[in-house]
Amino acid sequence: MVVLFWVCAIVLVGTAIAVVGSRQPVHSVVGLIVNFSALAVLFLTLSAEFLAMMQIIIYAGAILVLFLFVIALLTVGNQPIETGEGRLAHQTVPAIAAGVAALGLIAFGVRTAWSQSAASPPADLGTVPAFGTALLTTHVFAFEATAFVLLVAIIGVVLMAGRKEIRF
Amino acid sequence: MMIDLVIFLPAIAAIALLCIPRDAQRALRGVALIGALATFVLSLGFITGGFGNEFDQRIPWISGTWTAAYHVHVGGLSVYFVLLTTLVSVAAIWGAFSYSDAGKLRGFLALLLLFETTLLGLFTAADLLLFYVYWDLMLIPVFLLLVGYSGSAEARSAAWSYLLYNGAGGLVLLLGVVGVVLHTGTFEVLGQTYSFGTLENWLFAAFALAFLIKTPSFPFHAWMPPTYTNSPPPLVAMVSGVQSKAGLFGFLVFALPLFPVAAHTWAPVLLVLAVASIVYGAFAALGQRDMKTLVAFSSLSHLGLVVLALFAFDLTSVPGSIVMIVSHGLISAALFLLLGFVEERTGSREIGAFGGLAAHAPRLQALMLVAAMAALGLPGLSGFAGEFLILIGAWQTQPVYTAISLIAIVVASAYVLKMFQAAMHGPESVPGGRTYGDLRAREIWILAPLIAGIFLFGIWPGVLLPGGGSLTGATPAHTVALHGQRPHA
Amino acid sequence: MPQVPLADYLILATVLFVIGLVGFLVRRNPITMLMAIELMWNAGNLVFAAFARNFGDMTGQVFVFIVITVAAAEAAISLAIVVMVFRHREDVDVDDISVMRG
Amino acid sequence: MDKFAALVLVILLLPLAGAVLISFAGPYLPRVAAAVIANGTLLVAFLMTGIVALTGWQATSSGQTIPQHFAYGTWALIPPLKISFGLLIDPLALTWMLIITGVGFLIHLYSVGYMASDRNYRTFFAYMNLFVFTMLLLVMSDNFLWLLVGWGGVGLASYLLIGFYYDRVSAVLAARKALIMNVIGDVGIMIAIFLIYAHLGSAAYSDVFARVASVGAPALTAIGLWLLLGAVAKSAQLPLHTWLPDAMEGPTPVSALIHAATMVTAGVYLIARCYPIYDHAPVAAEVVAVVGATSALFAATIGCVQYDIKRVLAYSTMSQIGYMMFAVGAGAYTAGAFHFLTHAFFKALLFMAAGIVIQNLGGEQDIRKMGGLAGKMPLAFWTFLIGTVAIAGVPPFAGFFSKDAVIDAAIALHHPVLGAFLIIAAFLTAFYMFRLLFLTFFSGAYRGDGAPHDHPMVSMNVPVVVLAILATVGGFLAAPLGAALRLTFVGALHDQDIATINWPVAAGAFLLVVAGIATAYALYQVRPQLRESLIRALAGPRQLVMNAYYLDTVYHWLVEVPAYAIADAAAGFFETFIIRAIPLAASATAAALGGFARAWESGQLRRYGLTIAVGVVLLLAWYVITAYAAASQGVLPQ
Repeated sequence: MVVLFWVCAIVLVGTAIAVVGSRQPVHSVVGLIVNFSALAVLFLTLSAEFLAMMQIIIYAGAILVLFLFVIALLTVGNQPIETGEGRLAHQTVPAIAAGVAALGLIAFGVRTAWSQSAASPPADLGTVPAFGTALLTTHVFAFEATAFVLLVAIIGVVLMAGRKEIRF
Repeated sequence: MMIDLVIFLPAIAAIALLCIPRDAQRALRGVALIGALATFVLSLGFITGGFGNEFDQRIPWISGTWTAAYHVHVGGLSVYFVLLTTLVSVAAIWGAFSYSDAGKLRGFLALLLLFETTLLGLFTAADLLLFYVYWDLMLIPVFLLLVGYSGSAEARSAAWSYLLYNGAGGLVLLLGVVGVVLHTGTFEVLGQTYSFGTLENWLFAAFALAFLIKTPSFPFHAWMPPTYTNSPPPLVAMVSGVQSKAGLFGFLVFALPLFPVAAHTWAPVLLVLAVASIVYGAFAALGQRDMKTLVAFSSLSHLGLVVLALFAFDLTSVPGSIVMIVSHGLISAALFLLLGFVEERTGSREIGAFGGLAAHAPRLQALMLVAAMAALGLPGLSGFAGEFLILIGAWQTQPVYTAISLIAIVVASAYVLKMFQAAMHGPESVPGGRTYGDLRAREIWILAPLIAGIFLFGIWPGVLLPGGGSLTGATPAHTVALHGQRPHA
Repeated sequence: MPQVPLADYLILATVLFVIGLVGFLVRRNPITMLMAIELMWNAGNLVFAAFARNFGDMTGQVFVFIVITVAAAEAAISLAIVVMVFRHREDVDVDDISVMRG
Repeated sequence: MDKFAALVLVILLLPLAGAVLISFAGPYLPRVAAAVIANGTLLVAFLMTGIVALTGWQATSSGQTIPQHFAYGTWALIPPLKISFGLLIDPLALTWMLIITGVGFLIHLYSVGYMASDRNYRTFFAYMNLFVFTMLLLVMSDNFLWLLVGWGGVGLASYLLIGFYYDRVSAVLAARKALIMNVIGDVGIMIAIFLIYAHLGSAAYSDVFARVASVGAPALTAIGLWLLLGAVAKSAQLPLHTWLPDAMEGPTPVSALIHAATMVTAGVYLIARCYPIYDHAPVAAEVVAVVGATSALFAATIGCVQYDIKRVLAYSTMSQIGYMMFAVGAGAYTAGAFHFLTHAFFKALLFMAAGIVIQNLGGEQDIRKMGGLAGKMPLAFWTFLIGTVAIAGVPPFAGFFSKDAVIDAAIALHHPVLGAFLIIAAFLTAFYMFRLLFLTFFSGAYRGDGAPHDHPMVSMNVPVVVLAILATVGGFLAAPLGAALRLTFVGALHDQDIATINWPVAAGAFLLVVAGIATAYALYQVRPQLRESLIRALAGPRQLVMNAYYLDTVYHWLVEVPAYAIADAAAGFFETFIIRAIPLAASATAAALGGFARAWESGQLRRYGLTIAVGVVLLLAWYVITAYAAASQGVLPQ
């Protein structure tokens, strides 16, 4: 189990860096697929079977395909997007500094406050029946609200993509 | 009820003005003047039984964690300020009749009346919240009058400097008020004593800064010369004659009684500022070429004397400052109105641009002479009475500062004569060879009460202080402040 | 079966989040930036799942599910916007898009 | 208020009533009426003063005591300060009152003719009456405050009358100078009052003088010196005398009344009035004596070389007041008052006679353009001659007795050096006065341009003749005056009998006077060539003295120029760059902050992202630190 965690962790960090650092968006997408898959494995180690499935199906299956479509659509002329210095060239250093600072602070906080793990979880944690029961009883309102969000998103996308030209 | 009527009568008159058509000049003038006169006459009711009457009215306003009330009070000190306001307002509003742009007369008069209401509200407020509300409300009519009714770019710029500088002072005051209320739980602090602990020094500093800006005192007077110089004469008569007393009123009624210990702690600083105002104001006045600016700086000098009086903490100088406050109100209102009359006749107020008006305007010369000599501190006129009572008192506790202040009296004689003689004496000359007349009957009547007051309070200042100065010690807190020469000894 | 400590999951999630954050801040390609955002979503999800296991409570997992849904909606809309901006400007450098008017 | 108190108050208020009436009636009042009111009020006031004086004289000589002090009301009562309004009518006050109303009336009468053609005729009388009122207030007050009110009031009246011809720039400037220098004196008196109140707890003469003995000499010396500042400013003594010659810009009656007979002697009155203070402050008294004697000599030298008839008289006034100042400083208060009395007669006489000359010459004041007028204006000549011999100190004219009393005092009270100053000044006085007389009325033929004419006017001639008589016989008032003033100066350090003449001293002084007259006669009548060669030989010193030792220039550079430089710096540089810098700094800070915020809010998505990130980091840091701090105290549960 511990070995599995560390393997996944290395894969996750490595692919994440690849996603962020790659010049070609397509490479990023590939990295992201591996990243998501490794995350699904981690979900399994956390007894979240249903989530692991959802991770693969929705993220890797739906969202990343969407990304691929857009990349395909946009890179018709094949010119790279990031040419030359950006307008905020000297933002890199503060950004990394902020990231490192955040990392350090959280790690410190976590080490201090969550150094011990709780007892073993119940056996049925994360199984599909348990998940379904929780989702459709206790959290049914959140579930319905999510449905509404998705509806709005659909309408929005249709509206925006449906017109040739939009002033905004 | 009586107090409310006095406070709001000018506002009612202002609203009535807005219901009259803009071009009904006679009606406009009549309503405005009657409003101001009626307010003055009503306010005389406060002294029908002599000074020392108390009028009080209280309506609960806010209750809860902090309580506030619509609490107005006339008596003790405020009666001087109320009467000064109503008297100077009559002169100012009557003086405004000669405002040149007939189409704008209605707004001009209405704003002057509203200004009077805010001043009266301020001087009657017995609740700190009410006091603060009027303190900032006061800025609006003056700002609008400067922006809309003076017509020059300098006046608009002066309006902004007036608004921003005094607004900043208001914010500092707000901080102080909030600090007080967090501590006391009520805005009705008048007549109470509290112990603020170490906070007291900061609270007093906030109040004092706001009051020094309003007075103004050196070195916070940057807004004053442009404001006074560019205001129409009736407005500057009210601003200099009355509004400049708001800060001094705040010291006397709120800051000193609330923070007697801090007042003594800060006294060295305030004394230095006072003496700096007195001497610097006098020299700066001597260096002016514009007569209005000259009188403005003389105000700086004279009101510095009042601050000196307050923070000398002498049993004579503090009550004596009342004489100075009333006297300065009358003198500066009269001088600014007179300079307005001069400017109407000559089209200029520049020293050296005209002269010798005495030849054809002997009455103008005579009234100007009285006002100028009072400003110079000629014994027998009210300016001297105020100066003398302040200085003889202040000398007992602060002889060095008082001695330095005396330099200003000599310089005052130089700048007053510089202005008076430039206007009235020398060979007669008026720009463009204009013809001009002597003062008209209306103009004389406008000035008559002011001049009469200058004489009366000069010959007999005791009439203002019938209780032998005990009036100013009317509240226990005042007694603390005054007798607190050794507050914790 | 030895348990992986909670703290390790949390720190892993933080590392992922920070990588996503830095990526968002230093990259100018909107698509890459969106992918960085996805990384941050996932880091959050990992935290939820870890705590769910730690407390033995399903709420965390349900929340992850909802986050995935919202992330999907977000991705869809964001990509639609990117497409539109590209159509409009023929150029999708984020730094060049600094006004809200078209 | 009893009858006597009312009477005294009426004396004070009558001139004021006249002034107010004339001012308010303005042009509706006929010119004659204005003159009648002004003269009438003064005449009545004089007669009433005379009644008061005679009543007092009779009462005292029959051994009774009569009230001298009258209280009317409170000026201001702010415990512990209490200042009242009351009058003190003692022989000292009465001496001045009689001169003010009596000589004042004569000069008013003279003015009826002298000012007849002036367009501001009414204003003139209003001002003159105002002056008499304030001067009476000054000498009648029973406390220092009202003395100061009168003191300031005479300053104002003097200002108004010096600047009476207000369209003349020189008159305007002279008036300004006079008032400013007088205000310096006012400030001196104010400081003295503050010190008196601080040390003696009152401003009323009776309280103050009763408590003098209980106060140490240093405090009294300070009080005495500050009072002296007021006195030298008002009485045109060194070093604040420079306004007096310029004050001759005023009409001649003004010069006679204010700048010779009455106002300028207010300083003498003040010091005589405060004799208990000076008796207990020998240093201050010595300073007074030095100032007086030095001024007497200083002014006399300048008087020898002036050519303006009124300026010569002005310097002679300063010189004569120097005698009085010396006398009161030395402790010979009675002698000082006596010299004031006779001086009022002969100096008013000289000015009025000179006024006749000036008017008859159409306004000419330069004695180089006069000469040979003795036959053309006999009345002016004879009266001027009487005045001249009186001031020079020729017996039996008034000046001889009073000046002798002062010089006697110098010797009796052991002031050898100052006494020498006075004796030299006496010689110079005789010289310059006869020089003036010769140049004006003799020394060959008339040198002016116009035709001298003599218009005898009754209103001008009568007062001149009356004063000529007084200047002749005034010296014989010594005995009654000395007796009366003894009642005022009770317990004074030195008791002096002014009626007794110290003949050896008098004879010596008279010899010097004769020498002075002889010198003038020699230089201006007999040997003009000698005069010319003398002028050439002494050209340098003469230039110095003619310009009054350049004191005006010194003051200009030492006081006026720096004061205006400070004023200009304050009004210009300081106001612009320091005072206005405060709000400008505030607004610049606000603008800078706004500019920074605007630059930061660039619309760049990533900039916003970074802002959020930094914010998050800061919040995190705050949270972690506080939580850690709490946890380390065991508050936060695991």
